[in-house]
Amino acid sequence: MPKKLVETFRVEWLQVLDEDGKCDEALRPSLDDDQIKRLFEWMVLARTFDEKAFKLQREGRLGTYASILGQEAGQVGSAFALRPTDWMFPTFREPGASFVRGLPVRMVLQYWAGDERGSQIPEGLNDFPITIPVGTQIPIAVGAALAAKAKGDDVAVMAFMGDGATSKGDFHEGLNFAGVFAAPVVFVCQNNQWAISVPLRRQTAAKTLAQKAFAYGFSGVQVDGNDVLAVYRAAHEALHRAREGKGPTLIECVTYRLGDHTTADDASRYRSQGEVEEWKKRDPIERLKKYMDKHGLWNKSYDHAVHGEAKEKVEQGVSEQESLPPPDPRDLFRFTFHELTAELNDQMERFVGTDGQRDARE
Amino acid sequence: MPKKLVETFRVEWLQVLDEDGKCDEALRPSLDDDQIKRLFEWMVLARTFDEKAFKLQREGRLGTYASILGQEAGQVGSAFALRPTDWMFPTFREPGASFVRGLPVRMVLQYWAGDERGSQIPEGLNDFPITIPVGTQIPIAVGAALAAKAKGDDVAVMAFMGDGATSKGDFHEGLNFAGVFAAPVVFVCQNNQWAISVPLRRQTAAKTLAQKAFAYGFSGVQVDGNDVLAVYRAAHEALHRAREGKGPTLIECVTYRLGDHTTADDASRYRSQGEVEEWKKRDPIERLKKYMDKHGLWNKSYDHAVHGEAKEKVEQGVSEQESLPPPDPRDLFRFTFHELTAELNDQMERFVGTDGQRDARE
Amino acid sequence: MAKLTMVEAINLALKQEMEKDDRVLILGEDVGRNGGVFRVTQGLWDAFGETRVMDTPLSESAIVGVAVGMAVYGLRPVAEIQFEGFVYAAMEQLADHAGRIRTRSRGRYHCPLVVRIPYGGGIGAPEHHSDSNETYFVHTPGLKVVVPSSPYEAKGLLIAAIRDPDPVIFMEPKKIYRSLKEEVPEAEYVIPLGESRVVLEGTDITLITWGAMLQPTLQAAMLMEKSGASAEVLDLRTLSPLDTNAIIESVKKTHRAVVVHEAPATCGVGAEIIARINEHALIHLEAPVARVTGFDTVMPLPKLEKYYLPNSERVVEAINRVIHF
Amino acid sequence: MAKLTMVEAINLALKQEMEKDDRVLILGEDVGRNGGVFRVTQGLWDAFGETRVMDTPLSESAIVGVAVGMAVYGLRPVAEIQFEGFVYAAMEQLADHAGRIRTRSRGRYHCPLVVRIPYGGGIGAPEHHSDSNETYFVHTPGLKVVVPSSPYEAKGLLIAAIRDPDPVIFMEPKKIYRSLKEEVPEAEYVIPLGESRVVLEGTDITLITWGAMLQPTLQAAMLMEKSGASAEVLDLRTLSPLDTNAIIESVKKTHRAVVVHEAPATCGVGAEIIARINEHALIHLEAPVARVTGFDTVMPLPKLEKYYLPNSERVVEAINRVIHF
Ligand SMILES: Cc1ncc(C[n+]2csc(CCOP(=O)(O)OP(=O)(O)O)c2C)c(N)n1
Ligand SMILES: Cc1ncc(C[n+]2csc(CCOP(=O)(O)OP(=O)(O)O)c2C)c(N)n1
Ligand SMILES: [Mg+2]
Ligand SMILES: [Mg+2]
Repeated sequence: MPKKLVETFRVEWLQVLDEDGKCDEALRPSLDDDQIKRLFEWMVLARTFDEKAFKLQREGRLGTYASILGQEAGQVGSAFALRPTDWMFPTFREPGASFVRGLPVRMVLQYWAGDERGSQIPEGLNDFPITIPVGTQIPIAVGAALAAKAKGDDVAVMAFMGDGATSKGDFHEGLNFAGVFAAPVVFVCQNNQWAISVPLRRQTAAKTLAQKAFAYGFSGVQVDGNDVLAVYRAAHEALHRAREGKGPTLIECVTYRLGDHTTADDASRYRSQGEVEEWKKRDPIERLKKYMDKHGLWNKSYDHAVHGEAKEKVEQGVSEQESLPPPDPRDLFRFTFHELTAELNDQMERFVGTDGQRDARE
Repeated sequence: MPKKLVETFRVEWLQVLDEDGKCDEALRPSLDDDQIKRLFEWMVLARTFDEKAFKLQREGRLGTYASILGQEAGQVGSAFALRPTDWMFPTFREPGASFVRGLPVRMVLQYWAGDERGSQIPEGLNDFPITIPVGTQIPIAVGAALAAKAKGDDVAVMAFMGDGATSKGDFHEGLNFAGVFAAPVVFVCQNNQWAISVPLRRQTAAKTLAQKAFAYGFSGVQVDGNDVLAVYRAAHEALHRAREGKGPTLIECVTYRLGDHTTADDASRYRSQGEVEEWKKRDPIERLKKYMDKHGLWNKSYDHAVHGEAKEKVEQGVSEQESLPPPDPRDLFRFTFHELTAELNDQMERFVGTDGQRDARE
Repeated sequence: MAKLTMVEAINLALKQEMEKDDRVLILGEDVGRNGGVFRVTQGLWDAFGETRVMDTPLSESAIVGVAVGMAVYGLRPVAEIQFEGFVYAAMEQLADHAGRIRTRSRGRYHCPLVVRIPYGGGIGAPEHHSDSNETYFVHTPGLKVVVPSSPYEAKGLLIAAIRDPDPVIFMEPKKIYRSLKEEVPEAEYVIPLGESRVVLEGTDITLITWGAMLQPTLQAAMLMEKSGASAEVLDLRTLSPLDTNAIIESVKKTHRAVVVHEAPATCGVGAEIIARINEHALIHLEAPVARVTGFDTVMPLPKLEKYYLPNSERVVEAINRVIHF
Repeated sequence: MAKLTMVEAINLALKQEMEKDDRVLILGEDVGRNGGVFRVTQGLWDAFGETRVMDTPLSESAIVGVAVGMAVYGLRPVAEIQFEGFVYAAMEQLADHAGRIRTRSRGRYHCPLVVRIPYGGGIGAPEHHSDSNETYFVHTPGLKVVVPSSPYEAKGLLIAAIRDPDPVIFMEPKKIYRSLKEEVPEAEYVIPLGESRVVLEGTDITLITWGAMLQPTLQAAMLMEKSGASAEVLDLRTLSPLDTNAIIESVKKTHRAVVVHEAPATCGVGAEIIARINEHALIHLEAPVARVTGFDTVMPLPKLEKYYLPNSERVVEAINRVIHF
């Protein structure tokens, strides 16, 4: 047959809670009441942290910081589906996910305060430090997944990325690699509509980001990224497939960056407040709250307690971070290689002979 | 609606001539008899050249050479659809396309004989020199297309690549760029099933390469790459869309590399002769010949004449190339920048003072 | 004449060249409506529209590759890499195509391309936003490398870079993007590539530097003056091609030299400068040429940044080492 | 003891390390069933299967990025980049991750990775198949760079590289892949990284080189001997870290030096060697250190290749220049 159909694809959209918190019971993931409360609590912590971090930066107590306001569900819902033994590769906009994993608030602040010790992930926590060069964590995550597979470990890997990252060669090479070797990895793309000032339509002519998965022979799904239950469901299913040896999945979380790109950015230069207001209505925390309220999982006093605890945790982290001794200048050299080379040792000693010393005296 | 379909895709397969040269008249491109003869003649030239180049390499008269045996239709059919004013970006396996464009046989040989002057494309011919680093010509071709668009030139660009190239980040970044800016470019992927010893299934888990276009928001079509009329039709339509401002197209030509990867390779190490024999049956020249025969466009004496002319053209090119004076060692330096820098001038003079001189004396 | 920052001076150069030559266009991430994350392209999107000031996808390799294609076709693209830490992805396009197309096509094609790269430390930026990676480009055949040290310099050098028929990597020191203002003529002027300048004349020692390091180097020279040593300060301006003659002439006069740069020492441009002094002026040296550079380590995050970057104390210390050798 | 080519010696080292440590695995283009385009991995796919000898898609950036992930997870990947001309695409993964993960995570993660790269000219290979780009790696913090100069050296150095807890760029000179055979012990032995070797003892001049350039350098030394000059020949083996002491000790003895390498001169490793001699042994120099290197041009195609590559005549000419300075 001269002109025949050789392949067809479908991209589906998944939503469990609508904007009024109405739940599609058929799609509701199997989470017990406590777990749903945890999701709520993690999202509140993420937002509480975000507000504080923003303030700290404005007060000059923190360096450049990338807000996660409005993206709490995509981070918490996906990370909540991971097991402690799994590995996670966050971008610079995933503190919410890192908290779920167990990274201390103190360390996230430490990193943004310009201290490498904030990336010294605690032993036992299988998370990669934040990656700044967009998309470059993707092939690394695939490598970790293939290593786990090669060693026969019952481990899945979750790699986060933004919509902008989908334009990077590393996204392509990493996902293609994962497809070819059926790597146990889940790609979570936080489509927050913007890459700094570049809108999604300038990032790709594709209608969805989920469809990019078909280029690599595995499936992609588009999820309401402000619906924590939908995100959890998609992540849970994808991780299950990964563990079953069924290969990778691309999850596109459709969400929105409510804040500026970072504290160094002014989004009013390139986008309308109207668009922002529209998205504010889709607040992921409000949505889950409505659902919990309907099901008697939420009330004012619980809400008050949750916010109180979150505030406490964050303040605790702030004072921990701010009471840390400054890093030792010698750390500049010490971790370049397993052992200091002769040349690095010379450089360190010459240096300690000048600035280092003087600074030590200060 | 919680779980809804947001996007669907279809990948089609195009064939005009079946393996017995039977033509689907509905799909037959509008080419007159002379044009069809040209297609045949160009394919014969390509094959004649290929056989000669292979021999020359074996006789030590040519460097490493990449055979195009079996891929003549994909090269000739696509390039034949171009206008002289269009731009073409070939890989190292497109001499057939370059001949159609008007590149002298002598220059193709010169390049493979290790002489940069073989890449000194004649003025008026808008072709980029052969690109060796796989896939890297793709963003460059897109840039040329965007430049043409910006200048309002009625120019389309054709970029060739292999199946292996689809794994490279440059393929992704280039096609995505082209999609976003609706560049007037046609991507012709010669899927010859192998990237040296790596089979297609190790290159991607996708069922077709054509479907990769959907990741970039434009369409892809899979074509019988051994059917010169199908290739021409697809290329002609895609170029038309490009000129109309309708953006890029990805054409996957399904074909087969009958020879070793290059004269430095031994394909028997990694693939079965049976597979090769299967594909030999799909010879693109034989197929067009059968069609032409049915329609009275081919007979023995014509065939004899065509092969005779091709042989002559190639022998002519060989003697031209072999009678060229060796390149001037100073050319090493002269073309690094518009003007020789002081440092390069020093290096050249010091050099001429030693080897250069001595060699000049030789 | 207006006092401008380097950001304003570069913006002015871009605006004027775009007005003068409609082959000039800009592409990069956030260079359009947002005017660039450093505001270098501010106002150009409004003035010239989105086909001449293109916001691109997040693809450094394609930004350079596409720009190469535009240049080969006949335009004069000015591509921006948002921060130097992200240019590594474009190395293949730079080394395999931008720097090669003229020579590999024996002059049939050439690549009048400018790649602007904000680079270097000193502003407490996040990780991967403070590298000094000029060596990668200086070592790559076919690329020119320019680093302005002030607003006035930036305008004249950028205009020269845009008009140059070959690819130019134009590295903009973030540290001095706004920290110093200078009189910059509205009128067009060109500072030819490949010519360094003597910023301070002196007789006892030659201080060789470029970009943001010119400031601490000048401070060190002033400090030395108090202690009676007269330093000549050379601003190289162009790292490829290097102005070897100027370096040699000055060293022949002073018999001593210190090179100051932010990049790691090993295989840094300082090493090349020392190698050329060795080749052309060894017998004139009274002491080893000293290097004051970044260390052979990863550029640290802000809390340790000040220890990594050369400062006037380290330059003074080196000068004393050389003078009292 | 068998006489092996470098290809065979590397193959043997890989085989033995894979037998000894099942964390060691190989990935790259055509390394599996085909045994590598140079046959370096021949037989390993049969011996260890396709999960330990992985034929990958054509993706240099991902080959290195995936290997970084494997190394961070706890394996010991040996990645192959088929030719040095295609490694530029992997620069971002090398500079931003392989060389940084230990320091940026303050030791929490490290990257025991080897990237094998056939490099250099001399075999009349096609375009982009003959570059010498070691400088890019030597200048990059956190990477070690090794270049063997013979079959024996290759086995001992590769075993050391595989066992090293940090990323090692292992550059294999194509020119001597098969052109010289040498006795290579079947038994395991390690040549520690960072230690150079004296190949020929001498008193009048120090010739510093590595990899394929050792041969023309030795020939030059022999030729000089006839004319009564005694040259000491140093094979650096490791370019990062550099064995500065050995270089300095030899130069202090001979007072003269020539550096020989294929890469372009500007910012090549030769420049760094001269800078270190300048820093530690200037007063011992009787003449400028000479460089015999590739030119600051694109590596040419085969017809001009012989003019680009240093040969014994050029080395002899440089030695005479230095000796009769
Ligand atoms: C390779 C690279 N290029 C450029 C940048 C500068 N930059 C930082 S974040 C960003 C936008 C990222 O957009 P997206 O991937 O959508 O993530 P988001 O910021 O929206 O979370 C850019 C361009 C970078 N960090 N890395
Ligand atoms: C970036 C890059 N990596 C590796 C190579 C070595 N190499 C040359 S051709 C080739 C296979 C290319 O396969 P494909 O794209 O399918 O083209 P084909 O050779 O089949 O025409 C490889 C790996 C290269 N030239 N460029
Ligand atoms: Mg985004
Ligand atoms: Mg192929």
